[in-house]
Amino acid sequence: MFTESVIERLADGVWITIQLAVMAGAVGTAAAIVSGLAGLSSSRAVRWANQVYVDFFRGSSAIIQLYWAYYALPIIDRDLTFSPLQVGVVVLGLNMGGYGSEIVRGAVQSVSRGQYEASTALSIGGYQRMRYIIFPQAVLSMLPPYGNLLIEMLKGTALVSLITLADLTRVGLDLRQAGDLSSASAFTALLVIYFFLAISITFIVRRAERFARRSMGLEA
Amino acid sequence: MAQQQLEHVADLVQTGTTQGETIVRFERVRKAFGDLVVLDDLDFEVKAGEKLVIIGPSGSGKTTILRVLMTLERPDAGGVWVDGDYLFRVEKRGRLQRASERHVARVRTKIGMVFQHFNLFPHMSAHDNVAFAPNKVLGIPKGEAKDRAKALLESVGLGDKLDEKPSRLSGGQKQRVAIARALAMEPKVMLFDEVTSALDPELVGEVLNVLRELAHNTSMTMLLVTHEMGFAREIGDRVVMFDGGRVVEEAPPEELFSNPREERTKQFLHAVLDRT
Amino acid sequence: MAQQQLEHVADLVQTGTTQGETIVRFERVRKAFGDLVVLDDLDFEVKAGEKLVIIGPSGSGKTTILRVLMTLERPDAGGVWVDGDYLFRVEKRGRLQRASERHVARVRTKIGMVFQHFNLFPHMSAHDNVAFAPNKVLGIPKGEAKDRAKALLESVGLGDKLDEKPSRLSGGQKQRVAIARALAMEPKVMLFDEVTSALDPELVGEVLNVLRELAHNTSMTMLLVTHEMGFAREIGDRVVMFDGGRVVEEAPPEELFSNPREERTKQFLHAVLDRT
Amino acid sequence: MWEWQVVWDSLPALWKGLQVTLQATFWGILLAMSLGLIFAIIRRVSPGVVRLPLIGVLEFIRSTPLLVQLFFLFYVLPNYGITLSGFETGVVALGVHFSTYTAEVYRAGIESVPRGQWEASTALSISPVQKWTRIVLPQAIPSVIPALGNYLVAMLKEAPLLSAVTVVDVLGEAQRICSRDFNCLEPYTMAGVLFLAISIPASFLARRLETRFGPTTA
Amino acid sequence: GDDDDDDGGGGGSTLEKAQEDGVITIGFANEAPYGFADSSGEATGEAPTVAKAILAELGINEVVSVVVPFGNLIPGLEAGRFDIIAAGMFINPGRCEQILFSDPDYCVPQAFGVEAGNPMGIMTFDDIAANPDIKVGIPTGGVEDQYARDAGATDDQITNFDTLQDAGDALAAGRVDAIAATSLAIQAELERLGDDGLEATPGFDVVIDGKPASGCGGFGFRKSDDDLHKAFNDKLIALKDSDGIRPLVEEFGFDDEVDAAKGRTAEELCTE
Ligand SMILES: Nc1ncnc2c1ncn2[C@@H]1O[C@H](COP(=O)(O)OP(=O)(O)OP(=O)(O)O)[C@@H](O)[C@H]1O
Ligand SMILES: Nc1ncnc2c1ncn2[C@@H]1O[C@H](COP(=O)(O)OP(=O)(O)OP(=O)(O)O)[C@@H](O)[C@H]1O
Ligand SMILES: [Mg+2]
Ligand SMILES: [Mg+2]
Repeated sequence: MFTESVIERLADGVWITIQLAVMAGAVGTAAAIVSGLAGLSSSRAVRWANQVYVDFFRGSSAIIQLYWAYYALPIIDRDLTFSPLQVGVVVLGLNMGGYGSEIVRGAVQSVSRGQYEASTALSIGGYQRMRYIIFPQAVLSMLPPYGNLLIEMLKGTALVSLITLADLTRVGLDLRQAGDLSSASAFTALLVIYFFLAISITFIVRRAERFARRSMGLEA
Repeated sequence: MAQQQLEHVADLVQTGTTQGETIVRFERVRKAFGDLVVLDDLDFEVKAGEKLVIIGPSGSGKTTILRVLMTLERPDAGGVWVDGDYLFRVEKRGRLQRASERHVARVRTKIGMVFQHFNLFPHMSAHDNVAFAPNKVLGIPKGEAKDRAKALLESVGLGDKLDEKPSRLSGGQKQRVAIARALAMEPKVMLFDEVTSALDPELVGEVLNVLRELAHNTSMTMLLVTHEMGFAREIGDRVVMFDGGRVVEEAPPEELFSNPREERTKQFLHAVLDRT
Repeated sequence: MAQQQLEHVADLVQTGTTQGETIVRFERVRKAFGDLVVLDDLDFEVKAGEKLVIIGPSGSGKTTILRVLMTLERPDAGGVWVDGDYLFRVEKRGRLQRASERHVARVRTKIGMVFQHFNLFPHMSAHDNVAFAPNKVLGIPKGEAKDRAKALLESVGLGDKLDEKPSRLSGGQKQRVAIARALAMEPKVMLFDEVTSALDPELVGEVLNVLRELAHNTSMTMLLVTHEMGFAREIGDRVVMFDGGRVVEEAPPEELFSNPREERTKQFLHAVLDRT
Repeated sequence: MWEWQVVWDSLPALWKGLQVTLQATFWGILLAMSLGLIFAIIRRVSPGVVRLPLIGVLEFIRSTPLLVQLFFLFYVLPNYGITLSGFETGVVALGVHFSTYTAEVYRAGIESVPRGQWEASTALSISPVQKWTRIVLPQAIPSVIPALGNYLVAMLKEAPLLSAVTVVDVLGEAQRICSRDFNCLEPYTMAGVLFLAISIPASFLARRLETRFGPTTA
Repeated sequence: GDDDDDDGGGGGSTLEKAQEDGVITIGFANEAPYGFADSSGEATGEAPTVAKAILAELGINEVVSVVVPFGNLIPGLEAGRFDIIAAGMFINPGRCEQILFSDPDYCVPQAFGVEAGNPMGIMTFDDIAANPDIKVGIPTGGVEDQYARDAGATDDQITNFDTLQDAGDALAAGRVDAIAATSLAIQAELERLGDDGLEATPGFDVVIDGKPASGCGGFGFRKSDDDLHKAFNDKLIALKDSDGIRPLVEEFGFDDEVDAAKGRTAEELCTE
C-alpha cells in the first residue's frame, strides 16, 4: 500500500502539480489583469481583440486545447514543440485569464466614480491612476472570486496527466497501473490531496483578503 | 485645533497670479445631459484672489460649473478660459480648435477641487493621500513631498492623524485631509462643492475654520458652492445666484443677502433661510 | 369604489364565535431578542368581535405581539391562548407541554394577518393571490375558490384588477388585495400591522375604507396596530397603549385620547398628534 | 501537412462523437439542475447534523478535479458492486460535480426571496411543500437562470473529459483517428473547431439570458 | 541562443546531438512486460532494458523516459515528444508508413484475458466477430484493434482503453467480456489483477489473408532520423546475433519469444 517509495512518488507528483499551479496561476493572473484592463480600454480594436481572446478560452475546452497544443502544434512546425510543462502552464494560464478577465473588469468598475474624479482633480492620470489608485482598491473585491478561480485552475492541472506530465494525477495513475496501489486507494489519495491543496489556496486567499482589508483600513 | 496652527496654512499656500486680473472666464458655455440643459449659454468671470460663493436651488447647475472647470465634464459649446489658456481648446491662427489631452492636463494643474464626499483614497494613510500626487505628478522628491504634506496636515489640525487610514477618521477630519490634499498641488484656483453638507452638524465648524483661514489669509482664488449662508456672507467677496444654468443675480454678499433685486433670489433665500 | 360594493364585504365574512367571549389571551408572555426584552411578562385579552387598536412608540413590541399570535415568532415563556387552544403548547394531564407542529398549524388557521409591506406573491395575479390558499390549504375546489376570490376582490373594489400581477398595482390596491387574501381564509381573528404606513398619503383612504367596512359591519375580531389616531378613535372598541413590552394603559378611544391617565400616554399622544 | 481529405474523412466520426458529447451534457445538465436544487433545499431545511456534513461533502466535490472523480467512479465503484458504463459514469460525474455549483446558485436565489414571502405563506397556513413549490421556487428560479446558464456552458466544456473513461465522444473520436490512422493535426483541430461551433453560441445564449433576466444574484 | 540546438533545425541530427549530450528520450506505454514504470517510476521492462543496453553502446548513457498512452506513441514520436518508441511495438505495414522500425527483438502470439472457464468460448478474433454480444477491451492504437476490425467486429464491440491495465480493470468489473493483447502482456496483466475469476486463453497467431501474421515487436524511429535508426539497428542485429538479448529480458518472462525473432527483419514485416 502506501510504502515509503509510493509516498515519495506521490510527493514528487504533488511538487509538479504545485509548480504547475503556481506558474499557471502567475500566467493566469497576468493574463486576467491585462485582459480585464483591455476590456476597459477606450480603443474599440483593443476591446474587440480582447473579446475574441475571452470568448475563445471561455468557449473552448481546456482538454482539447491541451491535446492540440501537445500533439498537433508540433506537426505544424517543429519549432513549436513545447514541453508538457510549458504547454500546461500556458494553456491553463490562458484559460484562467479568460475567466479572470471578467473578475478584474468587474472589480475595477466597482471602484467608485469619486475615486476617478479625485484622481483627475489631482492630475493623476492614465497609468498612475490605475496602478496606484484604482487597482489597489479593486483588489479587495477581486480576491474572493479570484480564490475560486485559483481552485478551478488547480483542478484543471489534473488534465496535464493526459499529456504525459508526471503531475499528481499521473503519478496516481502510474502507481495504480504498476499495481503499487489499488484503484480505490490511488484515487482516494488523489482526491484527498487535491482537497487539501484547495483548502490551502482558500486559506492563503483568506489571509490575502484580510491583509487587503487591513490596508484599506477596513479591519484593525 | 489651535488658531496658531491654522494661520500656518496661509504660509504654506502661494499663488503666482496678480490680484485682480481675470483668472477664470466662462464664455457662452452650454452643457446638456440628454434633453436637460444644465448650463445655458453661461457667461461669468472670476478675478484672481477673489472668493466667489455660488448659491442656487438644487439642480441649477452649480456642481456642473465646478466639474467643467475641473475638466470632469466637457461643455457642449462655448469656451472656458483659465489663467491665460482655453481649457478644452487652443487658439491656432485666430481660431479655437480642440485641444490635445496634454494641453488639458497642463491647464488642469492650475485647479484643485474638494468634493462633497471627500473622495479620499481609502487605501492610503492621511499622510500618503496628501503626499502622493505632489510626488508622482509634480515629481517632488518623496521626502520633500512627505515633509510638505506633514506641514499641511498639521496646519489643518491633523498633525496627530498622519498615519490613519480615512476609514478611521471622522467626516470633518476627512474633509480637512481632502483640503490639504488639494492644497498640496498648489493650484491657483480652488473649487469647493458643498464641502460641509455631508458632515454631521457638529463637525461642520472645524472644516469652515480651515476655509475661513484660507479665505482671509491667502491670495488663492476660491469658488465655493455652499448652503451655509452665514459663512458665505462672512468670507465671500461676491455671491452669484444661479438658476436654470444661468446667473440670476450677482453682488457682494451684504447687498445680495439683505437686498436681493430679483424675485427668484428672494424666493430662494426665503426658502433656505427659513429651513435652517 | 362605490359604497355599495364595500358593504358587500360584510356578507362574505362569517365568524363562528359568540360575541363577547374571550378569544385571545396572553399570559405572562415573554420574548427577548438577545438582551433586548421586547415583551415583558405581557398579560392581555381580546374578546370575540372586539376591534382592538394597539398604539405605542416605535420598538415597543406592537408588531411582535401580532407576530407571536401569527406564529411567526415563538415566545420564550408564558402562554398564548386562542379560541380554546394554547398556541405553542397543549394541556396534557393538567400540564402544558410543547405542541406539535400539527397543533400549531391547526390553531394558526384561526388567524389571518395583513402586513405593512403587503407581501403579495409577485408571480401570481391578484385573483390567484386570493384563491391560492383556500384551494390548496382549505381544499376548496378550485372553481369555487376562484369564485369566492372574485367576489372578495370585487367587494374591496378591485373587480377590474383580477388578472393583474401585483407589480402593476398601486400600493393601495396591493393592500386591498392583501386584505382580501387574508379574509379568504375565513380567520376568526384578523391582525393588521400598520397596513397604511407604507402607502402614499393619497392612497391611505381607500384602504381605511375597507377596514372601516369590516369593523362596522362584521363580527370579526380585529387587532390593529396603527398610527392613524383619528381612524383608531372612529372604529376601535378599545385602545391599548404599549411601551417597553407592557400595557401602559387601556381604555375606550374617547376616553384614552381625550383624557389619558398615564404620563407616558400623554407624552406619546402629544408627539404623535403634533406630528400629523 | 494540413490535408483537407483527412478533415472530410474524419468529420462523420467527429460529428458522431459530438452527439455523444451533447447527449452526456444534456443528461448531466438535468442531473445537475435537479440534484443542485435538492441540495440547496436540504441545506435550508435540515438541522445542523445533516447540513454541516452536506456542506463538507459539497465543498469536497467542488474542490477536487472532475477527471479524478471520473476515474474514481469508473474504477473504484465496481469494487462495491456498482458498475456503470463509461457514459453513465460521465453523466453521473458531470451531474454531481456541477450540482455543487448549481446548489450555490439556487441557494443565492432562495435567499433572495424576501422574508415577507415566507411569512405570508405561514400566515396563510400554506404547507411546507406548497410553500416551496408554489411560492418560493417560482420566485427564486427566474433570478438564477443566467448564473445557471453559465454553469451549463461550463459543463459542456468539461464534457470531453469523458473520453478518459472510454466514452467515444468528440475527443474520443479524435483520439481514435489519431492513433489508428496516425493523423492527429486534423482531427484534434476539427474537434476543437466543432466544439467551438457549439459552445460559442451556447455562451452567447447564456449571455443573452443574463440581459433578459437581469443581473445575477449568484 | 543555445536553445537553437533543441529544435533539431540547425544543430545536427538527433543521433549526433544525443551522442554529444549523452542523453536521449524514449517513449513507452506502461504495459508490462514490454515497457512499464517500476515502483520508483523508473522505466523498465523488455524494450527499455534492451534500448538502454544498445544506447549505452552508442555512447548514450542517460535515458529519459516518457509514459504515453499506447495510441499516442506514434503521434508523440512524430510530434518530437521523444526520439525512440521503446514499447515493444509490433511492426506492421500500416505503422511502417509512418515511422522506421528496427528489426524485431521478439515475436509473440496473441491471447485474450477472459472470465474463468471462458464461458463465451473466445479463442480468436473471429469468435468475437461472430457474436455481437461479446465486448472486447483493447488499448487504444494497439494492433489488436486492427485485428478485431479486420475480423469483422463492430465499433460497438470494441472499447478502447488508454492502457491494458484500464482494460484489465474493466474486465474484472464485467464491463467487457475479454481483453486482447499479446500472450505475455495478458499473462502480466492477469498477474497484476490477481483475480481467480479470470484466465488467459491459449496463445494463437492471427491469420490475415490466409497467412498467419506474426506479432513481432521492435523499436520505432522518426523517418527523419535514419542515421539513429541505422546505428541502433546495427547494434541490435549484433546483439541478436550474439544471443545477447535473452539474458537481458529473461527476468520479464521472455524466453522462446526472443528466439522466435531470430532471422526476422523489419523489412519483411513491413511488406507482409
Ligand atoms: N452625468 C449626468 N447625467 C445626467 N444628468 C446629470 C448628470 N450630472 C448632473 N446631471 C443633472 O444636471 C442637473 C444639474 O446638476 P448639478 O449637479 O450641477 O446641480 P446642483 O446645482 O449642483 O444641484 P445640488 O444643489 O442638488 O447639488 C441636475 O438635474 C442633475 O440631475
Ligand atoms: N428578529 C429580530 N431580531 C432582533 N431584534 C428584533 C427582531 N424583531 C424585532 N426586534 C426588535 O424588537 C423591538 C420591538 O420590535 P417591534 O417590531 O415589535 O416594535 P414595534 O412596536 O412594532 O415598532 P414600530 O412601531 O417601529 O413598528 C425593536 O427594538 C426591534 O428592533
Ligand atoms: Mg451639486
Ligand atoms: Mg411594528
